[in-house]
Amino acid sequence: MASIWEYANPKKFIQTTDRLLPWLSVLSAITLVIGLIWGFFFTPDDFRQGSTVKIIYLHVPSALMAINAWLMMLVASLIWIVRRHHVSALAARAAAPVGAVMTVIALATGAIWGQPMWGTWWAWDPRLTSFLILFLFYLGYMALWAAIENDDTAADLTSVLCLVGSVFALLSRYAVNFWNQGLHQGASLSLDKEKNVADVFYHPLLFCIAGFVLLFVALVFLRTQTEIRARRMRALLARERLG
Amino acid sequence: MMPDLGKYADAVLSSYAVSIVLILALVAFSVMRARKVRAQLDEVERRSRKNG
Amino acid sequence: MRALLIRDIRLAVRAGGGFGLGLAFFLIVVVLVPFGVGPDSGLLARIAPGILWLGALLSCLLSLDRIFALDWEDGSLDLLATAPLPMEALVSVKALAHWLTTGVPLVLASPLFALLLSLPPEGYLPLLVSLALGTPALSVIGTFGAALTVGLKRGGLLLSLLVLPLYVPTLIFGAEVARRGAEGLETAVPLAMLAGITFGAIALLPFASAAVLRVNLR
Amino acid sequence: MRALLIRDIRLAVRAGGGFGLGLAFFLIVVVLVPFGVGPDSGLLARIAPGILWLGALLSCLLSLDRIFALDWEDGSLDLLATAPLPMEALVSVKALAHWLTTGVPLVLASPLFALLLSLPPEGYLPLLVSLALGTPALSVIGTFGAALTVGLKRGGLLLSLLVLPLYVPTLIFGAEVARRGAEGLETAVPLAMLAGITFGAIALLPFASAAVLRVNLR
Amino acid sequence: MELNVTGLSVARGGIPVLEGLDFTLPSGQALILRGPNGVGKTTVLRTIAGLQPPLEGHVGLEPEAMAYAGHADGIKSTLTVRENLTFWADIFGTSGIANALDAFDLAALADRMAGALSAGQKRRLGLARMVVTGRPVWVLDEPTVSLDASAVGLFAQAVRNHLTGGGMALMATHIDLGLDEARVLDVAPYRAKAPAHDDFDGSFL
Amino acid sequence: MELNVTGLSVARGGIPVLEGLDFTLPSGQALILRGPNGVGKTTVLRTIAGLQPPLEGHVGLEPEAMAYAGHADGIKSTLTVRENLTFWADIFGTSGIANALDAFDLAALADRMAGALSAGQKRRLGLARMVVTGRPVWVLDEPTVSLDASAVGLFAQAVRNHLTGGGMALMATHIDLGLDEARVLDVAPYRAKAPAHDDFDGSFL
Ligand code: HEM
Ligand SMILES: Nc1ncnc2c1ncn2[C@@H]1O[C@H](COP(=O)(O)OP(=O)(O)OP(=O)(O)O)[C@@H](O)[C@H]1O
Ligand SMILES: Nc1ncnc2c1ncn2[C@@H]1O[C@H](COP(=O)(O)OP(=O)(O)OP(=O)(O)O)[C@@H](O)[C@H]1O
Ligand SMILES: [Mg+2]
Ligand SMILES: [Mg+2]
Repeated sequence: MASIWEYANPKKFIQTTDRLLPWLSVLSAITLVIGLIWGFFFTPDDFRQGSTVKIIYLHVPSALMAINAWLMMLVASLIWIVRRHHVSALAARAAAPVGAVMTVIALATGAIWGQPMWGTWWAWDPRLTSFLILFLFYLGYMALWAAIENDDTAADLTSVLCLVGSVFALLSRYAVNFWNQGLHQGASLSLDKEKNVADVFYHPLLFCIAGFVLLFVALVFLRTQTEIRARRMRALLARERLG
Repeated sequence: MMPDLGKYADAVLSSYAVSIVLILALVAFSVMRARKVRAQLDEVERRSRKNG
Repeated sequence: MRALLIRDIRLAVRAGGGFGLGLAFFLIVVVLVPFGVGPDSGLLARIAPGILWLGALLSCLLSLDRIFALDWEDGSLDLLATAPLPMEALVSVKALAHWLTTGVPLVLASPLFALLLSLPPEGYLPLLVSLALGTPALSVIGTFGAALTVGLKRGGLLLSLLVLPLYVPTLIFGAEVARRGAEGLETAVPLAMLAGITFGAIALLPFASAAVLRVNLR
Repeated sequence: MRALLIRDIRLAVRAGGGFGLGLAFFLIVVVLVPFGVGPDSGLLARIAPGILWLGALLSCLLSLDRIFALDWEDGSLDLLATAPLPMEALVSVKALAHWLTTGVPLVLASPLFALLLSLPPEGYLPLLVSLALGTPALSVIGTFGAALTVGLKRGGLLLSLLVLPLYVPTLIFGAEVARRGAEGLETAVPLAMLAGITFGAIALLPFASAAVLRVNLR
Repeated sequence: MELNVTGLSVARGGIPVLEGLDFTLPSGQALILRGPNGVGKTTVLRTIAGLQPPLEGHVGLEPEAMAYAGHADGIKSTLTVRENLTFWADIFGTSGIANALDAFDLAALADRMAGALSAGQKRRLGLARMVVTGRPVWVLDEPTVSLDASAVGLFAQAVRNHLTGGGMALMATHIDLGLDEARVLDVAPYRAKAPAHDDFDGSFL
Repeated sequence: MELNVTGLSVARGGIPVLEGLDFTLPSGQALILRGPNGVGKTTVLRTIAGLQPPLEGHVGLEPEAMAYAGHADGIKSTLTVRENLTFWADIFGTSGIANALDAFDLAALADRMAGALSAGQKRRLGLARMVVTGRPVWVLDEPTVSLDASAVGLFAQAVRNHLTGGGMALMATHIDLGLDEARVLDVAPYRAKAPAHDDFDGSFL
């Protein structure tokens, strides 16, 4: 087995992902459909929250992916800074919009959920708030990518922003917690304490989470390919100028 | 077949609608851009192979 | 004139998305307010209309210096001054471009931000109307300020200083409309005043701006 | 380094009074708030600490793009980069100069503005302390943002978009201190946090800023 | 049509720099202003182009007849060369930038961002703008700065075409423009004398 | 001490412009780069001055030995001439701006705001900065732009003094610098050829 850094070569990366992509997309589609249909049609209502629990099948996975996408960008940025593999920088760039959309979904579903549960669309609950902040970080990150034309410069700057941003995102999380004690559920997927979501809700939820993860990976592969091609195209066009 | 969602029907349905629309939009956009860039790149490749 | 308009909008968009940024700034101001004054949604609801108007005003303010400064620095303004289009047309087009790239997005996005500040439902329409009616005034007045401070290196701060007082009437009536609407009161009077201010500004200020600009260019 | 500091301050003062303007902007924001949210002084008193902190933050924000943009445009930054002083020193001096020309005046003037928003008497000291402790962080973080956006023509808006989220923790704890103080509550914890953030930022961020600046200059 | 400048005195920053400048520039001719640094060439050109008021005397033609190109030549670095030129063509209501482009052979660079041009290429773009203005009088301040020999040739050719088309050209420079037929006027003799000390006629000098 | 440039390739905006540049500049000598507009002189100078990384090859001396003066010469228009120079003197830890001032006879203008200088006067100020840096290698991009004859003379004299002091000067220009003893290098032959088509490696060719 050769080192994984081989896949940092654009050509190799595109070849490999080209082979993987079909399977990934089909798989993610299937799991998503199963999870959502199961969750939507074949789960009982919660005694307290009524039918709104069904929202959890979109809300939690998207929320998780919103966070994980940022983590993935963080790792990719580190790789770029340390090993200067263009692919990882481009992967970070490709992941950002996906993460942003996930954040929006978590926010939207949450807001819709809040209406019946808390009687309000939006409350400055710590978790909600920190998600809003996360969304702002996504916005800034993408804006910076968009604003700089030299690709390597953009990669360097955005990765530093990603590092610093992560630190401040954590800070904000604590700050927000300190600032306002919220009404939001605590994390129940955490392994340390026994889960507070009954299995009937739990199993389809796992499917949905798996589906979202697969979807994320597939999208990132696809979009990274696109970024690579776009960049090669820019290079070729530039080359034509030398003629 | 359609489960009875009780008084929360609109909440549940709208959240499903919103999420699915967003996801589909993201996927559609990514795929379309992928197609476009691929085509453009092939075009450029041909050109630049033709003349040096 | 159309050429100028198109070029200005194009420049705004090219320069790292002129559109999006104004919005983002608005969003961020709105988000920061609760951090400042605390999460109590009742309190937020009460100050929501005012804060939203302030946010719109500030994010409009932040993009004012773009209106002339860039053209001044690279000499375009000198050339435009000798070009065959009246100074009044020039400043009007500039103001229009600014409104299209800043004001309109703000208006369209405001309901979303109102949500964050838990504005009562009956407040949305008045808010939208007042912003739609008020932002053109902000752009026109801002253009006047920009014309005043053209040529002062990084006049940005001075600019905001000169403009903000001029914004006061617009802000008062605009926020009044929004606030009364949120409390379900009668809004006809402030609305009329707001409309008056806007149309007055659009009708008269361009002449002032043009005059000032002429002075600044020689 | 002293030379750079002196020159930056001198430039700030010459360029239409860097000092005054930040203050004036602060003042105007504070003045506009009552127009926005209405004159009820009970309400104002409640939101005063938050608004004061926001005003300080915004008027600090507005002067961020001066930090590097001017030196970039006229090529000084290139020359400073090859000059015999480490990039870290450069950015630190820049941040210091910015704080001296913006932060310090804000702190000193804040009690005056607190008066306008009828802040309860016991709130003054905490407000002063929190601002004095918090504004350096604002300058340092802002310098990082400025280094990120150097060379982007009129990066101003993008700059604020990038910086504001970074300001959130500082704002929360700062405003918390001020608010609690105004309500006569215990302020030790948030104060400690604020101090932590400030010193952390001062200690670490200059390296990030220097790295980013190096990238932007090549 | 000709440009009559009579008794022109110009000031810069409130200080008179040149006095009593007289010359006429008939159509189809070019005039080159020369003089040491800081004597006031740029000021004269800006005054004639109507960018600042004269202290005394007057300029024969309206600013509407002039096209001015100075040290900063109004180029947007985020627009392509073509977009830049097209914009000015639209503003001045002239049609077609094609001949402007190949007059300074910018055709190859037409779709390049103006920010991505070298010093000389930028300069050529700035000069190409003169062609699209379609104005009879070109007022050029140090037009050939950082142009190479061949580009200077292009410039001279462009000016000649403009002159044969009945245009006029007024230029300030320190270096050779390749326009040997052009008349040269040294402005040094017109240096403003320090005004007499005792005339307190409101002008505070 | 001498400047050895070996196999230097430079790129601008991601595109290689010049390749395989080799030259040595012994102390006490001056080298003038020539070449048509857009060939890459500015890029080379910026690379040698350490303002951008080379694509390949390397430059003998550290950036700490160089002083660069380009098209934008870092002048603050709201500071006086003296303040501008003093600032740079302090930054570079040299003492005294007096000789810099009269090397480009700016003494008369010393207390004028730099913004109130004519094009040539500004340029002279920019060049005077070179003197105060006290760096051995001067890297000058089109130094005599908009200087009049006498000012060019001053410049040549200043460079000669620098050389006799064991310094070096590397310059790019299109016009005469009045330095006939300087070696001239035409960079046109080093134009970069389009790179091989198929290396789809990390650097995307
Ligand atoms: C805009 C509003 C909201 C946002 C941004 C939001 C965000 C989040 C986040 C980040 C998680 C964590 C996922 C995890 O770590 O497990 C989560 C989980 C959850 N949220 Fe929300 N939420 C919002 C509103 C709501 C509302 C209104 C409800 C229902 C009352 C709700 C119920 C839940 C539940 C039940 C979980 C799963 C708890 C767990 O197992 O972790 N959320 N949400
Ligand atoms: N803003 C200003 N305020 C005061 N004096 C100024 C100002 N700008 C220029 N001057 C002075 O006015 C005189 C004329 O300047 P001008 O630019 O016209 O000279 P010039 O002939 O163009 O010189 P150059 O050949 O160097 O371009 C100069 O002595 C200059 O110092
Ligand atoms: N930002 C950029 N992006 C892409 N290409 C650029 C950029 N800046 C310059 N170029 C190109 O790089 C080449 C070299 O530019 P450079 O400024 O080094 O030329 P030069 O020899 O200095 O020309 P001049 O004599 O006109 O100053 C030019 O063809 C120019 O078009
Ligand atoms: Mg001049
Ligand atoms: Mg050059």
